[in-house]
Amino acid sequence: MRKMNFAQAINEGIKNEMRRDPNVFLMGEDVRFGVFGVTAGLIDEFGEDRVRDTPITEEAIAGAAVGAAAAGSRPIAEIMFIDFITVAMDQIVNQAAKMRYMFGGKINLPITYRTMVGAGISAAAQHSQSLEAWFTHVPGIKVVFPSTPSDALGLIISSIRDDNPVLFLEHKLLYAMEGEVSDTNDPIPLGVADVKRSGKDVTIVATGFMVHKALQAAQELAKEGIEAEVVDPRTLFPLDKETIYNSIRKTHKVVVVTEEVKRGAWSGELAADIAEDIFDVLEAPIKRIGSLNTPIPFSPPLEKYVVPNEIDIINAVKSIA
Amino acid sequence: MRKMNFAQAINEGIKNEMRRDPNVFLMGEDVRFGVFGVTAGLIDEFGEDRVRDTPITEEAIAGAAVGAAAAGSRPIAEIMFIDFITVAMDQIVNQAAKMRYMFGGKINLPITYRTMVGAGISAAAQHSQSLEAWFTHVPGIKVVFPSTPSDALGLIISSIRDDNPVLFLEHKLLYAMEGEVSDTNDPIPLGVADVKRSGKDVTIVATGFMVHKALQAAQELAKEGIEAEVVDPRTLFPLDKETIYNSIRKTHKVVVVTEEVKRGAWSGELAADIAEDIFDVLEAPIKRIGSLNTPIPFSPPLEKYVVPNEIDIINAVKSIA
Amino acid sequence: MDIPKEILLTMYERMVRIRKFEEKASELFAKGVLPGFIHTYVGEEATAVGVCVALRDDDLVTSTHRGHGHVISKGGDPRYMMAELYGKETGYCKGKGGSMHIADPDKGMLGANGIVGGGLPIATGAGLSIKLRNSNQVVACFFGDGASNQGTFHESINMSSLWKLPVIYVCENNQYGEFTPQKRHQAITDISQRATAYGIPGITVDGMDVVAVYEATKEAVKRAREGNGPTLIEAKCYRFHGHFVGDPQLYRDQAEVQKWMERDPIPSFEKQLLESNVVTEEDLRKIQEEVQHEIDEAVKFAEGSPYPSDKEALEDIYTDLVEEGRVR
Amino acid sequence: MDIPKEILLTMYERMVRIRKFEEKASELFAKGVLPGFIHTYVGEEATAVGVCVALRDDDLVTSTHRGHGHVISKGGDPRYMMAELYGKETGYCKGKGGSMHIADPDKGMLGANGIVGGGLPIATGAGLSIKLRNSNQVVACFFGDGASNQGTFHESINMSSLWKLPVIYVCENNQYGEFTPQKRHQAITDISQRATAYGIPGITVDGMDVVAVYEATKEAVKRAREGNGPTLIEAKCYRFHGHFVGDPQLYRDQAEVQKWMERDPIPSFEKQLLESNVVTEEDLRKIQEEVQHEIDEAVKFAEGSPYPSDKEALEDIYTDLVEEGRVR
Ligand SMILES: Cc1ncc(C[n+]2csc(CCOP(=O)(O)OP(=O)(O)O)c2C)c(N)n1
Ligand SMILES: Cc1ncc(C[n+]2csc(CCOP(=O)(O)OP(=O)(O)O)c2C)c(N)n1
Ligand SMILES: [Mg+2]
Ligand SMILES: [Mg+2]
Repeated sequence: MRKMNFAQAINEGIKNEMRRDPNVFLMGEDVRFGVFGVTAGLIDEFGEDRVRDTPITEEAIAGAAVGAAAAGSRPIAEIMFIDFITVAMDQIVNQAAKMRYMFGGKINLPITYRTMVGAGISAAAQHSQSLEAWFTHVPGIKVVFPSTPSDALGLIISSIRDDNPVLFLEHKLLYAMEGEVSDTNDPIPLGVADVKRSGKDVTIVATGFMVHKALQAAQELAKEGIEAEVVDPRTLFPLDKETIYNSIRKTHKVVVVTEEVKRGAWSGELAADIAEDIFDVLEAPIKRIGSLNTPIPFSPPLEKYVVPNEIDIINAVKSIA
Repeated sequence: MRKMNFAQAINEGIKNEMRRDPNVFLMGEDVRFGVFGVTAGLIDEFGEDRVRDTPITEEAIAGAAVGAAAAGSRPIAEIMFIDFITVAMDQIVNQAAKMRYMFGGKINLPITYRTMVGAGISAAAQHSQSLEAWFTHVPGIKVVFPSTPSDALGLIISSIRDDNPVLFLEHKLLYAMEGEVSDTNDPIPLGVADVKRSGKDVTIVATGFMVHKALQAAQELAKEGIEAEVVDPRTLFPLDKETIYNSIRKTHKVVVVTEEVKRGAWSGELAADIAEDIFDVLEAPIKRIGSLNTPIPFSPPLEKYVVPNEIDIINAVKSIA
Repeated sequence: MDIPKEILLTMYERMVRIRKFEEKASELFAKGVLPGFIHTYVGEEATAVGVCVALRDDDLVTSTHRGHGHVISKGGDPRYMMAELYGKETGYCKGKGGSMHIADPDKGMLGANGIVGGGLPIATGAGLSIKLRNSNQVVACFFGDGASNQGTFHESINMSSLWKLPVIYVCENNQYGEFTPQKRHQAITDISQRATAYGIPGITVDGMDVVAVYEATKEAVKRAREGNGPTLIEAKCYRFHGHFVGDPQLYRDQAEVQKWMERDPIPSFEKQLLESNVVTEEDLRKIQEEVQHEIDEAVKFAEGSPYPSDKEALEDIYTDLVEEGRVR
Repeated sequence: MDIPKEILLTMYERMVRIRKFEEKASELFAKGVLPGFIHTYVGEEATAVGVCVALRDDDLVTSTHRGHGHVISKGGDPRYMMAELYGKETGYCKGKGGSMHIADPDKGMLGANGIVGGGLPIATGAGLSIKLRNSNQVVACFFGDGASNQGTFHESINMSSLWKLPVIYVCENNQYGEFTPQKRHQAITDISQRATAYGIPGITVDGMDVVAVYEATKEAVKRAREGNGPTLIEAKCYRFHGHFVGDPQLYRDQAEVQKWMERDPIPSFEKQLLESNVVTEEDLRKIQEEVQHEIDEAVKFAEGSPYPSDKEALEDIYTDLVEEGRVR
């Protein structure tokens, strides 16, 4: 096992796939340098053609990925902040995700859309969103959301190898996080959740950066004798419901934690599925934690107030434990 | 009371507001004729300036509405099919919805975005979507979804008078539906649900065109002695949870029916809220009905198969009744 | 005309095939046989055919909501097209796409598109892939005058010109975007002048003249294949029918339509062919008859084909996952 | 220069105010006092000031992520700006917007914008409202060279030219979009030539020369107010600092930066003013001192102001609804 940070793990995964398959290429705004340095250095090995700086035109980037994939390449297209994906929705939602179906299966679109999500750096309302729920609502695209360097490495590799459009989410507060990763760049299959902590009293399902808040909360709760199981789905679609449901079958209680604005969040979809599929095993209301229903404010104390934290999780668990 | 169809009711509401307030104007692609004739004839009374055909540039339309509202007008902007809103998301989500907040309350944006949703006419994957869930996830915008001519009239008037951005959804299969409407063009406040049928055994919450499927199902169920209460929220945000919850407190059972692709649908948000807020009154799993998790197929039998119908609702009710 | 006879005949045949296909489809639609809606290419045949005949078989095209003409021009089979319009299992897209989404990747046809302007970034990306894979293909990207105002037009051609991608952007200026005449959707007359904004050649060509379109495309293809980047070709043409079948056309005079119909690209081309003694009237009649037969057969093929089964609805979303069906 | 002295002095003062504001903000940011990130306008002062001084007070502007210069040019108050950068309750946006979202509607400033190209449709819509309300205002719409490739540029100017809206599109061509030089994001040199695509006048002006920018804007404003529609003005300029404070600037030579710095718009303008005997060195020093004092006061104001209370986070989303807070 090697140690590297989350950003380096993604860089390593991309490098691995670009070495392995000459059809893989990377494009995006200033990818030669890379936001937070994620893609830095790749240009030295692979050159300007395959590590391609684009104009600031996200719809063209997203759409060029569709066309390139349709013509035989395997693009990795970066949309710098997920907030900017708003200008590229048609190409991702109406073209990339639907083409295979509309064409009766006549085409494969192996595209990896990488983008950065999340609050926490006072980047305000247009640079801090978590919009994953939009995409889990769109048949035809997969949604991947790693929380550790090891998962990031294994999942970026699988995403690039996948023959379908994949939206790969990177939380900006995770980039600097260090961790051990596979020496042999092993892929982690999409659709397999990871139990990040075992416990018997309550299940906490958390995604992305919130996995770490959930683990912190679990540690605190353990001091008070409550053993929380923390499940990280890792991919929001395909979703490993069995691992999640099995945990709830054991604990009978669940708290779902995501950083999204709570109203309309992906966490609601999961909670709704639980309430439909395994209602009978539930012994308490399904708690959901998300950001308050506001745009993300700039001012540090307000941003802190709006985004969920470990205390919210602890309180939620206690309210049903 | 007068009789008119759903399309005429919207036309009437727009006309009413354009007469009442010279700052109200309408713009969109070929609005002088109007898709399905909804806005037909308005140009004769109000002229080309206030009934304004635009180029086919939805992002500019959506953004021009933002600028016009910021400068003192009250635009009604039409995005012909909600599928095309994908090219206008930035202006709606990042600008219209967030500007007031980002600017500390310094600006009001009285904008009504009208758009058409839904399947049912073999218009295929890029002209048949129901994407309301995306917008209920965005703080700063209201989402209105009428199911009858009377509601359409009262709600379009309130939407235009509202000082906030409102997304007004029109289901294409409803346009031809006839019904009685207020003689005096009375507004219906946003955020007030309507119990479309009373019942004691189960609550069916349904939206848009699905309200009518739910009513049909309820009629069938009544023959078998099951009395379903059908609640139409009419506005998805603000949402009248009290009316919905009170119904469930009475029936202890709920089925949520929307036409959206089920995964990630607005119906999940509602189900999750129910499972969190009034878990204790529930006596059965929360059932959810939506379209299958596919793009909408063109072929009539396939489209029929994918979109929910009254039999699905009946089966869902029976499974918990 | 120093164009080989074989090519001229292919042009003629494909133009006739488009015309007859569209007339049949309109008739069937008007009768209520076909579901959805249909945008016909009648009147614009010279544009698609002139462009596509200048391409190699392995070259690519992207298309629009008005895509039938592009499919046929690239060599598509009317049987699978017609079956698709019927929503039948034997259609190009197994009935899942319909008129607005016909694709024939084997023939380089990357799909019609229901989103106005949606094809431009896709064509651009296909051009990028060609360049990266060094495959020496080119892409022709069709779009309308209305689409030339969409943001995708601008972003795509900027990207293409910057990277010198092998793409030919073909603007079918049929004078209207839906019900809106060009002068009410843009303040310019020649869309080709937009090429200036990207530092690439832009030319306006008579879209009713298949040979003129062909020649202009040849030139652009040469440029593209030699690595000199994209060209913007504006083909001035006219759609003889409504925006969709059933459109009452309240927005235009019949006189205007008549004027353009006098320049119908098919009889004009016939005249050219006959005057230059390339073919006889007999040859032309034979082609017409053959094509008519083919279209009639296509209808029979479509009518005789089954609808897709319900489970088809759940397939082809992903390469590796099949959704759950009705039983929840 | 037949520009009234009063106007010349306003220009000078605002340019100095921008420079000193940005230098102070950079210093505070580097020290870790300010949260978020900051894009400074240092070096580009002549562009915003030249444009805004040619406007009336009730005219409107839209801005970009690099908005401080636009706010000051339109008469904004450095105290509320600085407080906003600190995230304080007394800031322009009560601390909810921050550097990238400062707005001052009372001064006609419709807001900075975190989305590259996001301001163009908004300016266009403001122009439409002006036309509909017959209010005889104009709108100046600022955006960068990078933004000139966005779809919104194209859609907005097309719409504006079609409807002859009173908008002046001001492209601040500071040679870079983030870390990418112009020649690697578009295949043209003069962005003004894009005006051709819309049939409107396009001019390139020296963005380091406040008087030149002012004169060009005056002309465009006149055109706009007389109902003759939009103009595209490209101001060639340069950002002296990094894309954001802290940017290591690996993408450009210091020599290039030096070359442009020799044309620093503030000393050049001082020289012009002195040579034409409009002012004395003493006058200029006085302005500089006053502005410096003002900026120092702005910092004190910001530092002395409280942070917004938690409940502020829940307000201003809607005019009539307040969200629920932490207690669920
Ligand atoms: C993004 C989008 N906006 C609007 C429409 C509705 N629509 C379909 S075709 C059309 C007109 C397109 O005009 P043009 O590009 O000139 O093509 P033509 O129909 O003339 O071939 C419109 C507005 C659409 N399909 N997609
Ligand atoms: C839609 C969008 N894409 C990307 C970004 C990230 N970004 C912020 S500023 C910038 C460069 C903008 O360049 P230009 O328009 O020339 O303005 P300048 O920074 O030079 O003033 C980029 C890419 C963004 N904020 N919005
Ligand atoms: Mg057209
Ligand atoms: Mg720039």
